[in-house]
Amino acid sequence: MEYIYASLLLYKAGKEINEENIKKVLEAAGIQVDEVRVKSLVAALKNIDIAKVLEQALAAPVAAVPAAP
Amino acid sequence: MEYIYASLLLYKAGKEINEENIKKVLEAAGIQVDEVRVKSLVAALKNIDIAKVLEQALAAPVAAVPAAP
Amino acid sequence: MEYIYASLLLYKAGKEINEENIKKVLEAAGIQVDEVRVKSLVAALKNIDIAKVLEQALAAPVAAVPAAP
Amino acid sequence: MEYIYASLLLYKAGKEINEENIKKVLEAAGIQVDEVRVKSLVAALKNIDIAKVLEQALAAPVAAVPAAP
Amino acid sequence: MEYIYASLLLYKAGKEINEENIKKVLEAAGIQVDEVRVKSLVAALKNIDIAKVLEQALAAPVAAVPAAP
Amino acid sequence: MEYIYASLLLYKAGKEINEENIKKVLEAAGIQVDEVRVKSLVAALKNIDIAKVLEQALAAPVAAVPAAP
Amino acid sequence: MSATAVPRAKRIPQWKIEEVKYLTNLFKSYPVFVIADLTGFPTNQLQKLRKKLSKKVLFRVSKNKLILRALKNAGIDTSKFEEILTGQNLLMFTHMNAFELSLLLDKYKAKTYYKPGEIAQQEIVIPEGNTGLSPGPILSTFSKLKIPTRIQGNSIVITRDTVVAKPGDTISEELASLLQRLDIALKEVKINIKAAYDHGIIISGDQLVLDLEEYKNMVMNAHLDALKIGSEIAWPVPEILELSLNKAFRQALALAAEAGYITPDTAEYVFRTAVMKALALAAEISKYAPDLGLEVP
Repeated sequence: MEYIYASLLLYKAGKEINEENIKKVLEAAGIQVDEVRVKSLVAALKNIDIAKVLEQALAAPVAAVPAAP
Repeated sequence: MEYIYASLLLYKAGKEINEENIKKVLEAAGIQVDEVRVKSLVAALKNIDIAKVLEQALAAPVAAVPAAP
Repeated sequence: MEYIYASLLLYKAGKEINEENIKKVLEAAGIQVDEVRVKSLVAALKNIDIAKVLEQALAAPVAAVPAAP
Repeated sequence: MEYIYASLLLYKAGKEINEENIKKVLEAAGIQVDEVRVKSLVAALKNIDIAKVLEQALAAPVAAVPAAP
Repeated sequence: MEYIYASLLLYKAGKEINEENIKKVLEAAGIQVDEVRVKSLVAALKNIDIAKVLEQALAAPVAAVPAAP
Repeated sequence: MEYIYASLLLYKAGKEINEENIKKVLEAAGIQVDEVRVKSLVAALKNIDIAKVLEQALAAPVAAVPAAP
Repeated sequence: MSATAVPRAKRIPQWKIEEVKYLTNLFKSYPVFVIADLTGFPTNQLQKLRKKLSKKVLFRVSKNKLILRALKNAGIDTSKFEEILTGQNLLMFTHMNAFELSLLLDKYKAKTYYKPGEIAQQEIVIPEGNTGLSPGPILSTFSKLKIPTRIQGNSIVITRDTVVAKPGDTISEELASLLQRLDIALKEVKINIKAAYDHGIIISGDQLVLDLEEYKNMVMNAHLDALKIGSEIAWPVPEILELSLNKAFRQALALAAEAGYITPDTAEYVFRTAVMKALALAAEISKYAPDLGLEVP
């Protein structure tokens, strides 16, 4: 999940989700970075429109949020 | 949400979620950090059982099902 | 639950769910039969629409999750 | 389903789930037993931890959820 | 579940879910194959629209009302 | 998903989830294996308590609950 | 010796002999009977019940001593019956099993008027509408119970539904008389079974009470458990295999999400899971730090 959170962080920050940036974020969190995983993730994300995926994903998550107190 | 993603990243990495660590992660993502917000975030997280919240995150929508007719 | 399974077995086999049949099944499983339990089971099941309950079984588990976290 | 019911009958009664017992139970319910299926059932059940599986939730299809009460 | 995982693997790979293929996959995973189970599984799967079942497993996450806090 | 199914197959079979084993299973299903993806998946799964994930997968039907009335 | 050796007082009246004979025959010919407490059970309700169940149940009210005598004559061990055969009792003979009879009696619960001093079993509502009662002293009862009324023609009309008692309230004298005048019979009366005799087994009245909902749940849970086991072993029946496929697919997706394993077919699910978790945490955080202004939808 860490790699996904790192990607989402970059996405939200408006930065490019590339190997270098993901590594920077993960390392800042003290995570030992697995090059292969980063490569594989970035390659996979190249084929995916994150904005669209998030939009679709966000259509739902409303549900998951506990109601405000 | 960047602050949340940063917190989750630290949580998954098994690192302490403190001001310093959050700032490091956010900065690595090129995000300008608002000290007050980080403080407030860290203070709030002290009251929260993250593991439990994450577990329930997926269980939540189920609970929303209207009771059996 | 053995008694319930014996009944469901008879139900699926298209046999009458009566005391004699339930006893036969339970005894075949090497279970010492409690006459009063058999009697109460038979009476209760006569008043229940088993087909309907079985159908509801799949709809129920989701809705059955306790609502509050 | 009868074969599964018979197995759970034995399980709940604390009896061994073996070919002989399953056959006895099914026959007592007036069900004609398919030897090959019984063999295959017993073999399959040997590979799972019944208690643990029963603890889990059932993955019911979403469609089964009643749409409205 | 192994037999199901194997079937889904073939399904995803666009291969035919037949006895031979399932056996090959299971054996590659070091699993001793029960011929009868494979035969009956293949026969039963012929009656199932896997695509539809998988679709229902997730269905579109429509907005659900948040659970009570 | 094929790679995940292959991993689950190995997990259920009690075999080690390593590159070699995953490749064997995938190849048995006639799938051309992408080394980087396999490496990356194996690395990711090393950090995961699969038993727990599988359990939670069911406890929390991902799904997609019809909107409340 | 004179005939006075047999005291006249000990001679048993013929009707008692007949009754014992009749009862003995019933005890011998019916495999199941129950002894029920008739105390406080309205006679007219008993008549109704008897009529409704006439095809399945034979009713007999008799004297305890005669019942005991007949039980003995029928060869039934009376030791368990002696202490419950006090007061006024009703015998019901049937070929159903004792639990079935008990459930049947549950179905035909009679309703009667509340008496003063009794406890309300439910919320009592006096419905709006024309009562058909002529104005008179009863009007003060209405006002005492705060039931709004008006006069229309020559009768009292209640202007809106009025709750006059909540469950657990004690029924006042005024209310009891009003309910009777308005013909509102709400109190459930059920024949209280003291004991049942079923093929030689004696079952006490409280043992006879069955919770049908509980049985429904048991059937449902038994079936669910069977489906769980069936789907885990992929029992080759389409109904069960669909559950197996469902389970495998969900497990695979959950594993993909946890591993952050992105492919075109897992991406949406993986990201959704991550976002949902983040949102859940955000919602929780905003409870403690609303000033963060988190974008919780």
